[in-house]
Amino acid sequence: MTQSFPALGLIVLFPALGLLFNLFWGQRAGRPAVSFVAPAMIFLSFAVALWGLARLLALPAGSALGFTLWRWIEAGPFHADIALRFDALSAVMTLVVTGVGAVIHVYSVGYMADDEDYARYFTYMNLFELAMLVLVLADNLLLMFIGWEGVGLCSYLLIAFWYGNPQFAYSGRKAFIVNRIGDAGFILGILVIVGALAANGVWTLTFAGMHAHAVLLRPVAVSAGLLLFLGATGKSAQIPLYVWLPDAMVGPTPVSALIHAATMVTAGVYMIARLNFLFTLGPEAMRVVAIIGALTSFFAATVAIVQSDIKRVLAYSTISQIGYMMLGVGVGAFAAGIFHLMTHAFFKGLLFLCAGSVIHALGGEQDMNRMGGLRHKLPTTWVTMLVATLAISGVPPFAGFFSKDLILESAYTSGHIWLWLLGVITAGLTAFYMFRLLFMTFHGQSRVAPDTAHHVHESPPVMTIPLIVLAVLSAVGGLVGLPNGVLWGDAFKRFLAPVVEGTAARALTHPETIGAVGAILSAIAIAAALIGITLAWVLYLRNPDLPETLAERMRGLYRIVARKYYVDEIYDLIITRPLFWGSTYVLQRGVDSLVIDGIVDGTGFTVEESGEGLRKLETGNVQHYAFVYLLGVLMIAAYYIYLVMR
Amino acid sequence: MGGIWLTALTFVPLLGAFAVLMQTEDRAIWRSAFVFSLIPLLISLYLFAAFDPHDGGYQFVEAYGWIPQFGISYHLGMDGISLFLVILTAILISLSILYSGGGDIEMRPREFCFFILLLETGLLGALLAVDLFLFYVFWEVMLVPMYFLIGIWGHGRKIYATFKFVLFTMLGSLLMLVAILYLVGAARAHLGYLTFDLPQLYHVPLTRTEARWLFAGFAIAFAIKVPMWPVHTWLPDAHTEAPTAGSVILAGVMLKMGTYGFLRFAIPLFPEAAIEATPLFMALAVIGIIYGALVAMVQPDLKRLVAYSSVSHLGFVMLGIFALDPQGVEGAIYQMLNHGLSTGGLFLLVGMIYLRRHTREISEFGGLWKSVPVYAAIFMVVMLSSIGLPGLNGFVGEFLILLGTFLGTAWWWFAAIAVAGIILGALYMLYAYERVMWGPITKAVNEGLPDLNRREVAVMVPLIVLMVLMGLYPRPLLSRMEPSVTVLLSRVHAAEAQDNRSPQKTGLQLAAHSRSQR
Amino acid sequence: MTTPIGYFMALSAVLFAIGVAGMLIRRNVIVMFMSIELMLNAVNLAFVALGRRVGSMDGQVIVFFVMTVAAAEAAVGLAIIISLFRSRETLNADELNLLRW
Amino acid sequence: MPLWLFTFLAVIAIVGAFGVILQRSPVHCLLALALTLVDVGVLFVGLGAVTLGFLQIIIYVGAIMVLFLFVIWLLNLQSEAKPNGHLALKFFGSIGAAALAAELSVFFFSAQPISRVTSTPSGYGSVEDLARMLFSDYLVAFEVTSILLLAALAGAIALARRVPGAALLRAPAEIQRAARPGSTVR
Amino acid sequence: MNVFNPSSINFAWLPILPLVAVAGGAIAVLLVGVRLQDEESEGLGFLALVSLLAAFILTLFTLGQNTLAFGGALATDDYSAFFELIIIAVAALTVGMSLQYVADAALAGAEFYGLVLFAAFGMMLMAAAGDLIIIFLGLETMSIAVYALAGFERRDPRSNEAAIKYFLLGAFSTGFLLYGIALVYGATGTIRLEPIRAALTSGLAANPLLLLGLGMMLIGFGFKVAAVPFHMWTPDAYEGAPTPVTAFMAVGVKLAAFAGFLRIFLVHLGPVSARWTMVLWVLAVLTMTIGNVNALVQTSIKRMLAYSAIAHAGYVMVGMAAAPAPSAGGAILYYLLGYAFASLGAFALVIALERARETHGLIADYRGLARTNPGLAAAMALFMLSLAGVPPLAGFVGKFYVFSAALSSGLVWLVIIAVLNSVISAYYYIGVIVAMYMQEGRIEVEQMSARPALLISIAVAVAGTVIIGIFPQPPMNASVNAFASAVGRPAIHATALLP
Repeated sequence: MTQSFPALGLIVLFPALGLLFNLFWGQRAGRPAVSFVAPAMIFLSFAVALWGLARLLALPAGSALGFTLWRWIEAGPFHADIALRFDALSAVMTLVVTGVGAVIHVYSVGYMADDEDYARYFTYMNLFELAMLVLVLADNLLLMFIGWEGVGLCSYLLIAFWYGNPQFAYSGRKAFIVNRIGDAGFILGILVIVGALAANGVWTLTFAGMHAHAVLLRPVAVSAGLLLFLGATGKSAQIPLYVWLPDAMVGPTPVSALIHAATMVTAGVYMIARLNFLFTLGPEAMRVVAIIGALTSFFAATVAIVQSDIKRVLAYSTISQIGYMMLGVGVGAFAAGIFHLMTHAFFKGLLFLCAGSVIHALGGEQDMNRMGGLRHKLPTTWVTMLVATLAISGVPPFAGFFSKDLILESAYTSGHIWLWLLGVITAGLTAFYMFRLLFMTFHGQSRVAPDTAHHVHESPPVMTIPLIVLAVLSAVGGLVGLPNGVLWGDAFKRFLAPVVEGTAARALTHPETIGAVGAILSAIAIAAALIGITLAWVLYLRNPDLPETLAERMRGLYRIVARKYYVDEIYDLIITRPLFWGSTYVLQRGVDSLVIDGIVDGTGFTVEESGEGLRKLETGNVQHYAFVYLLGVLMIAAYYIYLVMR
Repeated sequence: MGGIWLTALTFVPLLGAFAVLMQTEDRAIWRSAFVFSLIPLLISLYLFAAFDPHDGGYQFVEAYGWIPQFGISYHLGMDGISLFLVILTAILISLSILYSGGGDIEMRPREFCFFILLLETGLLGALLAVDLFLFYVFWEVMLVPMYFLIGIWGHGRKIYATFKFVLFTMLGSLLMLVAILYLVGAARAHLGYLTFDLPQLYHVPLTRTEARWLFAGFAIAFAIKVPMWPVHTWLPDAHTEAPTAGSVILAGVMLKMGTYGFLRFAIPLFPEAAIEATPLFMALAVIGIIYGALVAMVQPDLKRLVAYSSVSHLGFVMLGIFALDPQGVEGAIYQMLNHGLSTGGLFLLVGMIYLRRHTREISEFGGLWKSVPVYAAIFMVVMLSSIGLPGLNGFVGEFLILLGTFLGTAWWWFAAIAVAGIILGALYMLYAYERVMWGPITKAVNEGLPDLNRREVAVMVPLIVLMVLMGLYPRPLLSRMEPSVTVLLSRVHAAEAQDNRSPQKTGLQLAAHSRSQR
Repeated sequence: MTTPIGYFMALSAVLFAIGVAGMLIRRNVIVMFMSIELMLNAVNLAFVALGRRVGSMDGQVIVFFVMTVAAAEAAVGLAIIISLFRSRETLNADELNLLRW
Repeated sequence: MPLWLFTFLAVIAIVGAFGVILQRSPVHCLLALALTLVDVGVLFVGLGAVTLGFLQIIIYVGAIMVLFLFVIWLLNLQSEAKPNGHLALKFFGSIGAAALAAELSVFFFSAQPISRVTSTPSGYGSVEDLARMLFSDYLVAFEVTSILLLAALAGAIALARRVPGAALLRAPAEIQRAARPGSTVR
Repeated sequence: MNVFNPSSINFAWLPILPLVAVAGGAIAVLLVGVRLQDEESEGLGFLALVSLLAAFILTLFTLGQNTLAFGGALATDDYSAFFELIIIAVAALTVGMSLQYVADAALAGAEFYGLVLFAAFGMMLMAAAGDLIIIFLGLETMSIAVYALAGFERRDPRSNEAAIKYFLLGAFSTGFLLYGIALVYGATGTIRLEPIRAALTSGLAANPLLLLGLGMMLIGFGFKVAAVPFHMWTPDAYEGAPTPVTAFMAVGVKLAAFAGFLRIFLVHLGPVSARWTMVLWVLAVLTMTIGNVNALVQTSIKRMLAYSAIAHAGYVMVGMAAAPAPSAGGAILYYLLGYAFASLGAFALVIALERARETHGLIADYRGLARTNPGLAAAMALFMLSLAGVPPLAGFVGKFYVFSAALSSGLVWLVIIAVLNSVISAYYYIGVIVAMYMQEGRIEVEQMSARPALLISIAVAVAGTVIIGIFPQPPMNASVNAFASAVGRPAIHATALLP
């Protein structure tokens, strides 16, 4: 049952206010005002979200808060409202989005302190929060799509925030276009769903409504699922549409933390979890999701190993981690997916912020080959980053361990052994490259450029406090999801269950695994992580010149991996260039100018030439005229002879 | 009899045109022209308020005999389909006059205003005419001033563009004239008396061949005006060479005359033929969508790019119209308005930058955001509306059209192809925006460009407000369209019921069905 | 035995055709004009012959008018020829080609 | 009229006609034309149009031909130069004319009732008849001819009298030069 | 042998009064002119105008009474009145636009205006003719006067040349017309039109003589209305003749010729329309197409207008080809009315500009006219648009009626060809507008206020073009009734008119 809760409107209203303020008065009001208003609004939203959560918990499980603002589109029987829905799932998301968002806003105040376009930055940030909240709070697919594209827009704007650099501008566009490709799939998915429902006279796009009529969706479950998943691959940077995310790192680091790590990129996972009733009807679709997820996570991890740009490493690790989430939802463990989504938001956000702090300290340096030995100079950053690294590597008891473990376990128990194996290997890789990053940055002897070296300093508290907050979350955040049977075991899952494991879903999910199996699986995962860590320690601390030699040894492989398997180049070759070439030479010059205009002008030309020809018949000689006259006479006379003779 | 509102609406601009001719001093000319363009705007807004949203028929009707012995009447009426196009026309004309007064038109402002206002009369008349003869007259009347606008105040190969424009359009409309005459002839054989009155012509029994030919006669005229691929090539030239105001009105309103013609005349008059022709027109529409987008992508000239984008957008409109179900048709109408706002806005913006730099070559710009942030920001919004970002007006139309296509027709996969148009739309627009606004400032001239002045902002603001409003709260518009669209479609269904050859018109029939329940 | 009217008509036809030929093949404007007079006479002959056939006087009366017209035409035509000759010093039809195309 | 006489006159007429179009000198042409006209006049008489026959001879030969003659002398025209080209025109012109004659004859011989000669009332073609017709049925026409002649008179005077400022407005050569530059549109 | 007794003639004054007025005016002009110098010819012009005005008023009296006067020689019906009124107006406008011209060119005013009046007399006669001989005489009176007028600018070799060409071909085709009359006379035994129709309705429609005569008359009139292939003289004559005369030829002569043409064929040969509509179909197509395509490439404005005149004759013949349709006649009459105003106006403009300076009258010379004289430019644009058939101007409505008539008699393809031709024509008509409005150039126009008559003529033409375009009802009724009266039918109700 849904209870009306108008305060939901406030959650989206506050960012909107912040947006308007920054947009119109930001410049005049000055930095202090902006740096107060922008984060404040998000905190307010966060507060309202907490209030909402409290209300929600008070209600019986499986109920939701709702608030309809107004009837949006109505054409014929089709209609969609602008309405918000606050159930367990969206509650989690909202809290993550507003909470992490708020923290990162604060961090930005420090990070962007000396940027000229201060107001514009926070305008975008607030706009993003707004869009993201619309996305998670939407109670129907169409409204969700507003947020879906809205966040895309914001990422576009923020990636290209320093538009002066053509490379950045390009990356921004790339992000938007690739996302648009996904969105196309999303729209088609919506159409398929509406079509299937309308074919039975049902006109609804609300999640509740669709859930109620899930049966009608069975015939189209696979197609709709895959189409929507295409949208997810775009937004959540999965194969084949992940290419935009690494480039997206050119944006300000807090943006990478908030949008390209914590929140937006996980929207795909959220969407799938949201539509679990649909996906569970299409097992094939689910399988595709799982496989893509696993592959992506592995593939991205391998690439991450050889990157030297600190943010690129994190980017690929993000792709990899989202792959995990996809794997989770793909095998039907929606709760696990969301759980990992949340923990990931904590530690990945933290990782980026730390990286930001490092970059900040080094005056914009991002190449890990010019870092090292920073742990004394940047203690706080080092500690927090260590926590985050442990978390992502899946070392207990940090947050990442529980969520990742849950996913792997679900993968195994749901019978996808190979995917589970891949997951485990990836876990090892993850640990390896994360610690590689940690070691290269903070340990060993400093490779920092001398001129920058002397004024390296820890970041101001406005930046470090957020680090600490997130560090705490990364440390303990996983405890909400203790394995089954332990203490309040599996609280998170139980909280989400009514939303994500509805009637249809239950059938598919695995029987509650016995502790023993779970323990073994966990042990294997931990082992993989530890192996990875040790390997990293060996390679990058014991004898740091070994990597080069290895790279020398397997140069070919190394280059391929280092160049990210040449995927960008291939896309460029088989898609972009032919498109432009064809448009220019075939369509524009060919069809338009040559054929069509050719015909048009040709006709005119012909008429005119014949005119010139006829004109010459007017020789000016009377007798020629008379002769033509006579011809006419003969013709007419001949006609009448014909009439007579007939 | 609805008073004289529509007559006033139609002929106040004409009055203004001659009033302007009286003026001598430039400021006075612009001021009076603007005032006279505001009056129809106010009237149309009043009509919007007074419009009965439950009535699908013509409202504010005026009917007087004009040439009674030939059954030609002065018959004006307004329904949910024309209402918004009328408002759009009034708005865009006012804005383009306001804009042009700001230094865009230095040469012979008097004639300029004269022609613009004359054009407005033609446009409004064509939108309000319910009598085929009257419609044809206005249809031709609106051609002439536009042709002067391009020819006199245009740039570059304006003469060539003008000729192409006129000859293309005239060819189409004369064929339509033949069709009209033939139809009236058939009507007389059936009714026993002579009439050009649209509603009475609806029920003329025609053989299938006749219907096909007549539909073709109308359809060609309208398709050229739309323009549909492959008769679109007059458009880039006309748009590119036309003065800004000309492009705005041409793109914003005039192209809609084609699509409007389909809705008002071609389809309801010959539903069977229309249904037969559906696959053809949908195919052309889709081709137009993709084609226009691709060609736009590689245009070096900003204005030309916008022009080709029109081809793509109008493709969407046609797609929606031939979906022949409520979602599609309402989406199409809505998309007409969106296109009017966004493309009109884009042309205005291009004009503004042209005024500053006297070039439209994209390669001439770069990094403009630094020098003209306000301009860049506004451009961004308008662009987003044009590429159909959800939350702005463009999305509502595009989505409804896609939905309609998907539901309404057996050729649902056209929707799938059309979606690619949405991707490409984003591609060419953002690509251009990136090259113009972002990156480092390459040309020194672009450093010190003055940002938009008050007048220019005043021109753009209404558009942007409308974009947001229509994006978030389209309901008042859609609800007013609905009854008229229902009436239109019921005709089509009636015809379809007679020959049931399109098996899986799922969404459509259900739509009609479930409405009948409500 | 009397001659059938048909013969007269044939004769008129022949004369008419000869007139036409003259109009076509002679360069001299005056002679062309003469050929036209010839044509008119052929027509006159036709009128009289047909009038005879239908047995009414109308044919002859018409011929009377035709003669008048011929005279009038001659007056104006020759005047034109004169003024033409004054300005152009030629009556050769080939050289009258200021106006063409 | 007996057939032999008709044949005789017809031959003369045709010969005369050919004389008009084949001879070099305008004067000779004129004489040949006069011959044909007289001959036609005789044919009129033969057809019973006595008055008309005489009128033909008086008006045509007496007035119009003389007018021609005056003009020819006034402009003292020489005989045409040797046939200057235009053979094509001459050739096809003659062909066309022949074809015309042929086509016309086809009609006349395909029209059956044509050769019947109706018995004519007494005094057919007499001056009285002519006059009565002229002043009754054809009164309007008759009056109109007066206006016609007046118009011709005015026209002839206007054209033939000396030009006040004798100078030409523009010399033919110049006009030739001023002939059309490239077309305007484009 | 009874003596001649005048009372045996039924004598009706009224029908001939307008003719008398015009002819009298002509004679008066000639007589007064003897005493005047060429320089002071305006007076004569006004005298001519007065007589025309008188004729106009007198014609108005003849309205409504449909009688055959003089034993059928003159048909006094609304049809003749309709044409006479237009012709008188045209003549008056011609005089109006000539006043300045004649004075400037120092032409012999007496003869000029006299001849214009004589020509008008002939034209009116053609319109009012009740038998073939009257039509013939009227046509000759008109032609002879116009031959002379064409050669009036004697110092201009082109004028002489125009005159001689026009004259030779005119006389040539007179032969054919006469032959046609002769044959029809031979076939039907009469030259009165009414009996001819009676004879036709009583069989003998297949008579070869009749058919040939029909064809020959068709040729004769085809020449006068400048139908292809009998049109070759038109451009030359139009270009060479003094411009006011050109206007007079393009409008007056054409109208009169059609007046006779229509009366003979549409009205009295209507019963055998099956025998000639086919020919007109072909002629119409040829005329429109060749006229338009030729006009397309002309650079001299007068030549262009000449070809456009040819093309318009073609449109009218489309209407004639639709003879079986009851609406054809009225439509054609209306079309001619609209054409008359627009065409006259255009020529008036040509006069105004050609006197402005020594121009060859190239379209190119009109560049920039919109700058130097917006008023004139606007007027010219209006005429061009009307000729191109753009609503709501007269030209459009005319085309509209004619096409609908043609469609109603099933000539779909003919109409489509006509429509395509209209598109072509738009091209060159707009070419003039382009030159005036869109191309740079400087043409000085001498102060129009110095030439009130010309200005008034233009104003009248503009008014006519616009008004009968926007309020087509009254003129349409007029033309419908006019034609009906000629057919002898009571004015049919209009709804019977369109398809």
